[in-house]
Amino acid sequence: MSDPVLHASGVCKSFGGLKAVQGFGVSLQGGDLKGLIGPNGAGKTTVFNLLTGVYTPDEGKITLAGRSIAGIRPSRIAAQGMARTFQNIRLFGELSVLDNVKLARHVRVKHGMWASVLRTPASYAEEAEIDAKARELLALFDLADRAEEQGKNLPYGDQRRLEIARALATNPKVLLLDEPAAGMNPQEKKELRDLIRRVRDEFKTAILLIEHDMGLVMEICERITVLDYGKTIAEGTPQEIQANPKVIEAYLGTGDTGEEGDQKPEAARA
Amino acid sequence: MTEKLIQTLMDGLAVGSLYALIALGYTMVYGILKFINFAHSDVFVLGAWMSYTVALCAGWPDGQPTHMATWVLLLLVGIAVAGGLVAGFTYWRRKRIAPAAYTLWLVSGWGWVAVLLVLLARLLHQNGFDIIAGGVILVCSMLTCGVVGFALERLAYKPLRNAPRLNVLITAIGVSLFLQNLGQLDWMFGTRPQGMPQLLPDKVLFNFAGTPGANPGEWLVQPVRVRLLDVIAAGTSIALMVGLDRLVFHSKLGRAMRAVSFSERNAALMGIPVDKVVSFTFVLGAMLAAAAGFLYSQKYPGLGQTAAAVWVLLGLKAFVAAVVGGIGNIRGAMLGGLLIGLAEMFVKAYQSPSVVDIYVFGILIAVLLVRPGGLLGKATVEKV
Amino acid sequence: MSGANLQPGLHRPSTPAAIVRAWAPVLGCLVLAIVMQLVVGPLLVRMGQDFAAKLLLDIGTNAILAVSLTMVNGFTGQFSIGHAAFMAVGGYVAAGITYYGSYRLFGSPDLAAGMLSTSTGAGSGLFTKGDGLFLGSIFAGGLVAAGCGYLVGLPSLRLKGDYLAIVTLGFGEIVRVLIQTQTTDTLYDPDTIAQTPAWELPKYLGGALGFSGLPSYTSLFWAWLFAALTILVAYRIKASTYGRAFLSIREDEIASEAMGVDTTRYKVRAFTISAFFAGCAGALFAHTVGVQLNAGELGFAKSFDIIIMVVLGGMGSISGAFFAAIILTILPELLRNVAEYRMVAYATALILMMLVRPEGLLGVREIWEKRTWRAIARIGRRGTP
Amino acid sequence: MLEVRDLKVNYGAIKALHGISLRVDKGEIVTLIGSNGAGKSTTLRTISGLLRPAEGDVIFEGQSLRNMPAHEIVRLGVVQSPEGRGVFPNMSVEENLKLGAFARPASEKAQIAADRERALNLFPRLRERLKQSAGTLSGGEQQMLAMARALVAKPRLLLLDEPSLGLAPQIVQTIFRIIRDINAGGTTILLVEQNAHMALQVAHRAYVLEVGKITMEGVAKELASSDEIRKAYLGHG
Repeated sequence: MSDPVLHASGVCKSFGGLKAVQGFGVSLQGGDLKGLIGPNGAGKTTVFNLLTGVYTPDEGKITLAGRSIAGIRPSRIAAQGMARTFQNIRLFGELSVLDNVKLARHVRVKHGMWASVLRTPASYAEEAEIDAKARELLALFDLADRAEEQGKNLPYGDQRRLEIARALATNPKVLLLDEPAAGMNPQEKKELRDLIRRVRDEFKTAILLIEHDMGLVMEICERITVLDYGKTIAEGTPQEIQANPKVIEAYLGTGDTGEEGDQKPEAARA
Repeated sequence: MTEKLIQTLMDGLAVGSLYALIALGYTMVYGILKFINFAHSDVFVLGAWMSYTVALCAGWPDGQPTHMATWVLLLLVGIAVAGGLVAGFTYWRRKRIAPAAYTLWLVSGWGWVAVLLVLLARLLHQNGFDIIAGGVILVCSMLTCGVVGFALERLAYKPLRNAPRLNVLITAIGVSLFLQNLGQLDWMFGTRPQGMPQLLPDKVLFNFAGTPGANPGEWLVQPVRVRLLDVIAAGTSIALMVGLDRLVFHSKLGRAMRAVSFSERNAALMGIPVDKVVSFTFVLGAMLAAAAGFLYSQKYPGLGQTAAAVWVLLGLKAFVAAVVGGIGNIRGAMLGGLLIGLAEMFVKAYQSPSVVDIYVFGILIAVLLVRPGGLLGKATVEKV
Repeated sequence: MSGANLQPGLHRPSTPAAIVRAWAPVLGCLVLAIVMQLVVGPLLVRMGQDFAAKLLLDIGTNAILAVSLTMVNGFTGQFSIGHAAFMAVGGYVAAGITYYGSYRLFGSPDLAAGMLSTSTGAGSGLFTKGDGLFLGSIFAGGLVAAGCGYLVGLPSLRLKGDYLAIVTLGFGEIVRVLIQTQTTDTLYDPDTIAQTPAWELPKYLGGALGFSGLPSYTSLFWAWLFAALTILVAYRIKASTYGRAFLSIREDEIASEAMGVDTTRYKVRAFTISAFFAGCAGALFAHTVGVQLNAGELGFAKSFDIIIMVVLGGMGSISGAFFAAIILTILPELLRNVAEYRMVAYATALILMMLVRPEGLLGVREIWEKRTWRAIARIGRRGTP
Repeated sequence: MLEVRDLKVNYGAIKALHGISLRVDKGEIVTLIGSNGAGKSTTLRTISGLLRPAEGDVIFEGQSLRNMPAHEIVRLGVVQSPEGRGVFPNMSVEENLKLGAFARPASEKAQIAADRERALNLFPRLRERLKQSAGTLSGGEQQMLAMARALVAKPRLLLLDEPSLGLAPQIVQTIFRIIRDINAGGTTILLVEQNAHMALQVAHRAYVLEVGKITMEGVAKELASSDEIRKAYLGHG
């Protein structure tokens, strides 16, 4: 087996007294599609923030393509090949759809600012390349005809897709998607599912996905990690996860109020 | 040597307590709405000019009251009549009295109280109760600035409650420029600097330490002089601050203020009328600023025009005090105020009066870089 | 604005064509400045509108100030309220150089001057011997100001929004006081100046009384050359990948960082560039006819003036800032009769703008962009934006 | 007692609720369950006036709450214990409780004291910590405080938003037992929960919310044994 693109082990983070993430580990190879699920407040987004450098882990190792990235700033992690979307969409609202994607190419730009100001041939060449690449991505995401619109004026589903397109524009080795289906209707979700698969296949990107729509997660993820109270409580294929009593308990609760005479519900016993 | 040290210390505390009084207004508004009310220092200036106007109306020197005083009465009548019209109209159309009418009546009512206070001050002054009259003028100026604070919040800031902070900041700068330049108009206070009449008695209460010279009244080493005015000023500000502290930490209203400052949403769920609490905070801050303006104008009677750089700088320093103490933190504002006051006086006494500002702003930058939240404040981190 | 026809990135031009396209606008700036100097200026003077020529000069300086502040407040969304301090730094550095430099080189400060040295009227040519010195002093002023901008930008590593604004304000005040507390002497005796070592000369900058006796080098040519160049540079930054990086910081700093933009470095960079141009503007201002350089006048009141231009024009719009600079330079002259209401009106406009159209007249749009005109057409049709 | 009619709520461009209707009768515990992001909290916030509906209405005892500000809704007796507890961390437990009674007139002083006693009897742990600042309480204690604070407001309809969020299972049990006690004392409760089994145990009736729509409703006990619930949470499969 080849080396993993993203490898994390024993990652811990506390806020004050609260242990938000304890001993988290994950390993992704190019083309992997993994799910990260768990109830509200389980620490999923914190994991993303740790992986992308928004937070510095208290303990643990994170490597991206073999290089340690724990504790370096997010922009450098992004430059090394990690891209993400956000739970609450964070587009550049005033910028055009096209510019949103073009900005993401910035991290790959080689000419300096003075070259931009002097408009050297190199800067022309690179700007042309950025433009072409961005338009290509927009076409792939069905956003080409909205290229000139302002990001904030897009309908909600399109904003979610634009965020993914923008993340992809950085040429990531690893793509982290934070609840991409939130707020989408079933039709949009179906399209999103196909899109994520396509991205994985065409770009050979490793994808880690946080999602609450279990239907979606179970359908497209090869493996799933379940978090609860910051701890990994299960890891396995969708089938294994769905049958795992710990997972069911985490999601549906125990149903035990500690009072006699209460029948235990079906699911909790399964 | 010790004399100079103690004297500087006392001067610093006297000025510092005034800074603290102004800083409180900045901090309260920041604590609740998370924005810097740049116009606060202008309310402070307004407080000083208002005291001056009221004092002239009360017949202090035989000078001519500023133009402002003459049209205030007309305006009050106008507002009251307008309130009546609005009320009558809405009652006639919808069988209920519009909130606008209440607001107008409130403003007008407050104004009439102010007019009565002026008359009272005049009466007291004519009969020789100058100290009490000074107190009445203080109250009158505080009330008026309170109304101004109320109006500013309702008209300029409330519509921007959920706007980006930058917009609110710009609005605050706009309001500040508005007040400064409005005050300069001929029919307000005019562009000429004025001299504040002595409303509060001033004399040297007692001297201590120092080395007397050969003749009486002659000193080889200047003694520490305790002035009545300083005592009154510091006393008033400390009383107001203690009162505010009690209000905020030990009353129902104060609890509501703190609840709103933590979370408007959760406060509303407690049944707290958030808008009213916010308005009240503004009014309170404005009143404290007015008090500081009054006291300051007693200590330094030369009143510059309202847009004078001196005023703006004073306000800025109070603001620096609020930030240094930890903006949003009431006790921090008091600490910051005293700190800045002391720093200013020590630099003045031991180095040079002209470099005071370098130190004040230097402290600001240093504190912000080391503890971005201020001495008693907490730094906030944006959630991803 | 000469760069308006550039649509970068769409095609990759051949290398010679690219070089022409890269330098033609620069040439355009030069031509504009020459036209201002040799055609517009003399024409206005001949029509007896000396005053209008003077205004044109002020517009140039103010345009530089407004456009440069746009790079910080508009592009990156930081909020600087100490812009005038950079102007003061640039102005004093340049003034020191030309004043004492003229003495050292020519023996007196007022003999050498550019074409518009005689008021704003027509002169005889473009360059005289003082112009090289002047140009050097402008760059020196700009560079020193840029250094200060770098220093002021550094706190943006830790501070945001309001707090950063306060630091810029504090910095501005410190600069002002530092200049004002210098000795009030200005040396004017050629012999003394010749004998004073060069490193001691910066002590004598007039202090609180202001720096007087400066040569009036600033001509329409210089003012408009720098204004046009500032606009060109600002535009080229905005319309490049770096401009998008700046704007993304303003839009969402966290997302910007996650997309690989080193936000702190870019913020510092924005401050530095902006300060450079403000310094140049200060140098031009210092050498304008009828201006006495005084740090007291370059305090926060001046900073607020520039902010008003930026905010009214549009937060992030170069053309918006430019037009606001024009209007707000001319307006006070038109409003002479009601001068005392001018600032009241500005303040009211500022407040109303924030209540009704917080992004400013043009927002981030530029006047030459199609979408601006589409939006205007929409307003025309429906009466609402 | 409370009726929600065809409620639609948007956050900007996002449609959070696509028209939900539900009913709470006097004396009941009704629970609204569903996974994250289904719109449960949005529903509660709209009822308590923090959000304005785009369409639809909320009727409490015949009175429309649609355009009523949140603080007046509290005065009617619709009291919410917010998601994530929402205690005021810099204030003591005592002060937090006092805030709970903010909306009640001073004339009810004796009544307020009695309600406070009753709330403290339900949560004896709080009594030991009256002087402690709320921020130093454990998660479970904060939840207790939030509920006690809501009780001091003398609710006729108590809205509980995810009381089990982030709490250890044992504490969750205690909390739910107390919810039942509160209801036994005559307070009607609308309970929003992610912990479906727990919620279905204590509730009389339940609504299942999925992506802004109500997909199931019925008697809680019956829903508890249905497979649909599991599907709603863990996906089909």
